[in-house]
Amino acid sequence: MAILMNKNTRILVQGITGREGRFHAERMVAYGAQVVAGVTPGKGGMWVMDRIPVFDTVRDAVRATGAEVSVIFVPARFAADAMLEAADAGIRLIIAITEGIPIQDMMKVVTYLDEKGVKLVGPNCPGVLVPGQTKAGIIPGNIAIPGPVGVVSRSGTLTYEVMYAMQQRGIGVSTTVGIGGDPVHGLGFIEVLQMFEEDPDTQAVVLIGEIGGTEEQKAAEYIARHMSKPVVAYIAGRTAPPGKRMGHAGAIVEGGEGTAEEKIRALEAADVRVARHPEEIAEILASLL
Amino acid sequence: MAILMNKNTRILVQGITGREGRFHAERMVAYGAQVVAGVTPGKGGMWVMDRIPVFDTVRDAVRATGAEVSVIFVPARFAADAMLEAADAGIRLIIAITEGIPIQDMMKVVTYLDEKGVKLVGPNCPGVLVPGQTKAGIIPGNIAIPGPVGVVSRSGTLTYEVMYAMQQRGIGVSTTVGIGGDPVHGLGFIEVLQMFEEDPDTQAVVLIGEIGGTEEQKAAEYIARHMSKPVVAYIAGRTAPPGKRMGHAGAIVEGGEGTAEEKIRALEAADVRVARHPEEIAEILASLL
Amino acid sequence: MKLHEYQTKQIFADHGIPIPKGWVAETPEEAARIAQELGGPVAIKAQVLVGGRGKAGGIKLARTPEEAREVAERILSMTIKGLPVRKVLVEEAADIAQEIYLGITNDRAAKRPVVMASSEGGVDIEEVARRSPEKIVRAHIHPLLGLQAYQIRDLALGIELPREFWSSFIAFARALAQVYQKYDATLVEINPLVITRQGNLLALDAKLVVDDNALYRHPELEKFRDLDAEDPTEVEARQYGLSYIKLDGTVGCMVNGGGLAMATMDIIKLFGGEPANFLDIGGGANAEKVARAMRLILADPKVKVVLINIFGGITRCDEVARGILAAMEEVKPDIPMVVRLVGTNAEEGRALLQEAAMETATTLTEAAQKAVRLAYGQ
Amino acid sequence: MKLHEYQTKQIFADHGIPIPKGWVAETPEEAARIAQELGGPVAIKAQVLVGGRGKAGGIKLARTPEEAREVAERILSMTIKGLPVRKVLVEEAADIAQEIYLGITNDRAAKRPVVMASSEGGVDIEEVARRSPEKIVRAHIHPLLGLQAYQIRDLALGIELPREFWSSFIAFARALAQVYQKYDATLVEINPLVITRQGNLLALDAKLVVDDNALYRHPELEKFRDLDAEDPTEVEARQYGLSYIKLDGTVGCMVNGGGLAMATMDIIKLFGGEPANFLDIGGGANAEKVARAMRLILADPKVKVVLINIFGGITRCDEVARGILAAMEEVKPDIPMVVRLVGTNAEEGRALLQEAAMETATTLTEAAQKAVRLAYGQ
Repeated sequence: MAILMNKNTRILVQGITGREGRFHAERMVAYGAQVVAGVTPGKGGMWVMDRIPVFDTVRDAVRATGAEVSVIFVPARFAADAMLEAADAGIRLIIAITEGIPIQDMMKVVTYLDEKGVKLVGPNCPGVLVPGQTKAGIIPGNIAIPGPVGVVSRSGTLTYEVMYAMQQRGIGVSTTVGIGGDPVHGLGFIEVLQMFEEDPDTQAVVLIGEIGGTEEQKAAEYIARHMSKPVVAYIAGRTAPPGKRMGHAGAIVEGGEGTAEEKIRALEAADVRVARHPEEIAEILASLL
Repeated sequence: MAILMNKNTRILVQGITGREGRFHAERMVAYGAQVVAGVTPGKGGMWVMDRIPVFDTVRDAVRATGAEVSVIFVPARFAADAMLEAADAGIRLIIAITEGIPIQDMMKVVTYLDEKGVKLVGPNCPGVLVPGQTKAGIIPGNIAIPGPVGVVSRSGTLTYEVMYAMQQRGIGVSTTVGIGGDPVHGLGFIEVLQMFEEDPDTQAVVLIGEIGGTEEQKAAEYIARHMSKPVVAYIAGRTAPPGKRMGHAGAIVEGGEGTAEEKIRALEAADVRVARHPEEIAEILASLL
Repeated sequence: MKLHEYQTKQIFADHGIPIPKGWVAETPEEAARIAQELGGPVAIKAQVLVGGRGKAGGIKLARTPEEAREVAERILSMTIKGLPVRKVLVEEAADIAQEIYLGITNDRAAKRPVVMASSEGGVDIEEVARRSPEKIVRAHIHPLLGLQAYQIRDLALGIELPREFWSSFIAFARALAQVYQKYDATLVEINPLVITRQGNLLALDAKLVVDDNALYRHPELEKFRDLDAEDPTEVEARQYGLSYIKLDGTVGCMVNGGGLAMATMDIIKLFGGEPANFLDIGGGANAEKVARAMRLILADPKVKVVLINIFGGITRCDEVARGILAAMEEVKPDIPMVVRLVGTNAEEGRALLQEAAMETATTLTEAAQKAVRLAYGQ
Repeated sequence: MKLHEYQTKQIFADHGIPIPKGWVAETPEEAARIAQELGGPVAIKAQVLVGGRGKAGGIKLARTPEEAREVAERILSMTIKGLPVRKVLVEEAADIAQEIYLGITNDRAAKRPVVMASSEGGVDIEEVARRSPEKIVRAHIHPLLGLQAYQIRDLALGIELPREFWSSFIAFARALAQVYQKYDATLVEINPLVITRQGNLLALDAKLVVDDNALYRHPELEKFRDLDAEDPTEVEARQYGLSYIKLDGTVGCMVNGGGLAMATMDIIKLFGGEPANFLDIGGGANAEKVARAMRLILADPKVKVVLINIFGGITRCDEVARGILAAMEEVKPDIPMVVRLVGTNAEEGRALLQEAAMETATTLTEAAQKAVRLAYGQ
């Protein structure tokens, strides 16, 4: 078992005819994911990889293929519309890879999706990987083996780094969820931690955070109160200067708030083992499992 | 028992220091209703009738008095704000007497209230009367006695006419709900019919409709499928010319749709007895009960 | 409040909705000048606030400025469904490849606006709705979120709009939704929206109806009001907060509340009479308003009897009685009155009217029967 | 993107938010002329995009045009926190009765904007938040519904604003929320919002920060961009889609992904080195972008070694390798490089780099240790 998706999950790719959309749809298919449809407005009727039908609208795609999860690769200025379209067409889980979506667009989208009860992962995220089963997004499939560790992260490549280090030590992953690096996003640490806590196949959780905001601090509170499984964490940005946006829109220390130190302190107070560098996470996990 | 309210319901009056608000708050109190607070922004600290405290905000009023139902008398251009304020302050049922609220305001308010799970009666309605127990709104208290008939109506004074005729024949009312004459409003015929069907103290229902829209036709469908209790109806506007707004914003035959004939036909097809004039309703009820 | 085509098109243009080039003219000479300026075939369109202008001959083509003058002269002398044509819109004749329909109105049942599109433009949309309802596709607008591009794509697909027009159709429909929202419209309609042979989308006709309750937010529209289109008595009534609609019968009615006013008309008819009007004095009507209402009714020479039916709620019967007395004092009517007062302060009202010589009634049935009898001179 | 006070005030004025009368000046003479025109005491305010202008002496009063000239001359020659003052705002000095605070920002945790008000205006709001948090009242804005009047009344009550100012405060806050939404702001702030002795509300200071991701919707703001306020290298980097921040160390970093870039900096520090920069080449970086990034790093003379850490996801390692080779070809650097490629097309990337003489590493730890060692010349 895993969280959010499994090998039978029927996946739609919005923006499938774009460069990145097509590239990653191919990788997803190669990994074994059930990519049943693509959507690019104005390109309905095309085929991608000679096997994935492209539709003009999500509604048509869902009707024809029963897709339930949509991975969004459309450019930032069309991404809000794409997410709303997916939600209205009956998609239950949206995974938004797109980076650079205006924050006010995201606040509207998140409000609407919450109302509709549609889950969102991202935006500006690498997506979801269930090793050995399926992947929805851009996480390289070859850096993880199935196993008992759930991974949740605000970062992209940093997560791969950690997964790769785990793989090198033979530690497998139940599900990796990249919740994204934007200040306003869908599922947060707490929601994903809760899913991992409830997932019988997950025995430990890796939480990868970074500077900016208070999500790690709130996750620490949640862990202290509700998590029985061990959590290992890493927080990036100890050397980041304040007031500067470190790549991710959400990675910024503002008004002295959201520093790595404050997050590490909160996590350690919740009995979370905090690694000093990404590869140390694997070492700690090896000692725990 | 009754629907929506009873003698213990704690009522707030928004716009209590206005002419109509004060007049009807007094009548409500005289009828025995628990009017526990009033709200007029900028007049917090005043008292009405030496016993009802006035607050600046609904939040303060609810905190101080536990009000759960709010009756809105504020002018049309401030009414949407007043309703949203009530909803956000934890009021569970809003009764909007105000007439002339822009329809786009109402569409926004209704959308928001639905999200929040807050019930709305009106706007442009006479409110709710539970004879012998309480009243929230402007229905004269002395024209109804407690009894087994639920009354639901799009109209104001026409409803009083019917209730008065019932009273003259000794037929009592369980609850009267004026759902309002505006095209977009809160509770509709179907929701109220359902409550009456479930109310053990209601044995028959009077439905008073008028030209415009399709609510009576949909109610007829509902009655045919779900109502075990007898329904007596009256539809105003047989002599109304098409394309003209007959007083109420919602009372207009548009594109040949929403005529009295079409509504009467739908109701009769659902085995509803349709009276030819308001006073005949009482005659029909007398024969039924 | 209905806006004229030329007014609506001005608003459209301000919001980026493409319209044919043109101007409004009040004289044949002006029309000729505009045609000259436009320098090609023009359409000349009567600006009246009723449907069916085209069938009535209010829309004509003209190839030359001279022809434009003649056509404008003819149209400007017309009266269409009782309304005099005072202005014509003179605009470039479009080179039409396809006509579609696009409109937004409020869906009462759904409690939100609905966008409607049809591949059958340029014809009566209600006719299309009856004949081939599948030709009309719909999308509801979330009142808080507004119309989204994907919904417009759904519409475009639904009406089988060729893909090359999708992006301009999206911009078009979004702008239309913006106008709808910004102007508190209850209807905005483009019929037809044409695709020209040059591949452009163009609003060939334009209709906009604004929610009267929201006019306070749009003082800029006041200058657009066309009093020609409205019955002067209805306009006067509105100014006093009364809702009045003239009918053809002999029994004048003064009632408080729209539903009760309709029911009163209906019962007059039921007992063999004909109502002379709908008149709702509204809630909380004071004496002055009632006096105004009385004068409005009595101004109609066909009225043979007045039935006053007041059920006090917000309205207080004593105030109504005072209004009646004041109006009687001033107008001194020579026709009979039947008065029925019930509800809030009814007794005080009745007491006030006791001295005046009026027929009174207890039930509505009795009041209606008395009024009908008096109307027939019995 | 941060806007200057005078730019923000111009936007405020366009949206009905009252501001002091005034204009911007680039020379002492202009400042004197404006003071003359305003005809009373004026405030002269340095227009620089950093906090703490006041403390640095960038805001002064002047009673006469002559004094305004002198003050402006002094301020226009200042450099505040490294930024040259090129413009001053000269405006009517307000007759202040009370100073309050009003601002809107995004609450990340609540996922919606939050309005903040405080009776303590004119002082550092973060200081107020620390010292007496109860002095700051908040209201969240529903992203679809917008700020409502009742919420502003709650704020007015919360800061004990006298009732006579409620209605102007409501108009003020609504207009501010409108500006916030319309300009895709991430922060809009009035500190202080003053109540004058004449009883008017006035935005005495004004701050507006616009979401960079939304700038495509606001091409009109491009003219407001102040390149002075930004590091030229960072500006150049942004133009190429790179995210670059200069630091003080000796180990140049080129990484894909913000999180990994930070982690790379952190591990350099952990092993005793100092990162020279943050550089995220972004997702899907192509060869050209990588070459640009390399040139940016090498332009910093302090850099003694470059650590390239690429974990391929969207980014393909072979493309990165091609970029590195192109940059090497052109720049011919004489400092060592440590390259680590993992993930998508890593093998192809490594194959391409085989011929180039570079240190390679398998793990991040190994890469960091090698880079630190090389930085210290070992």
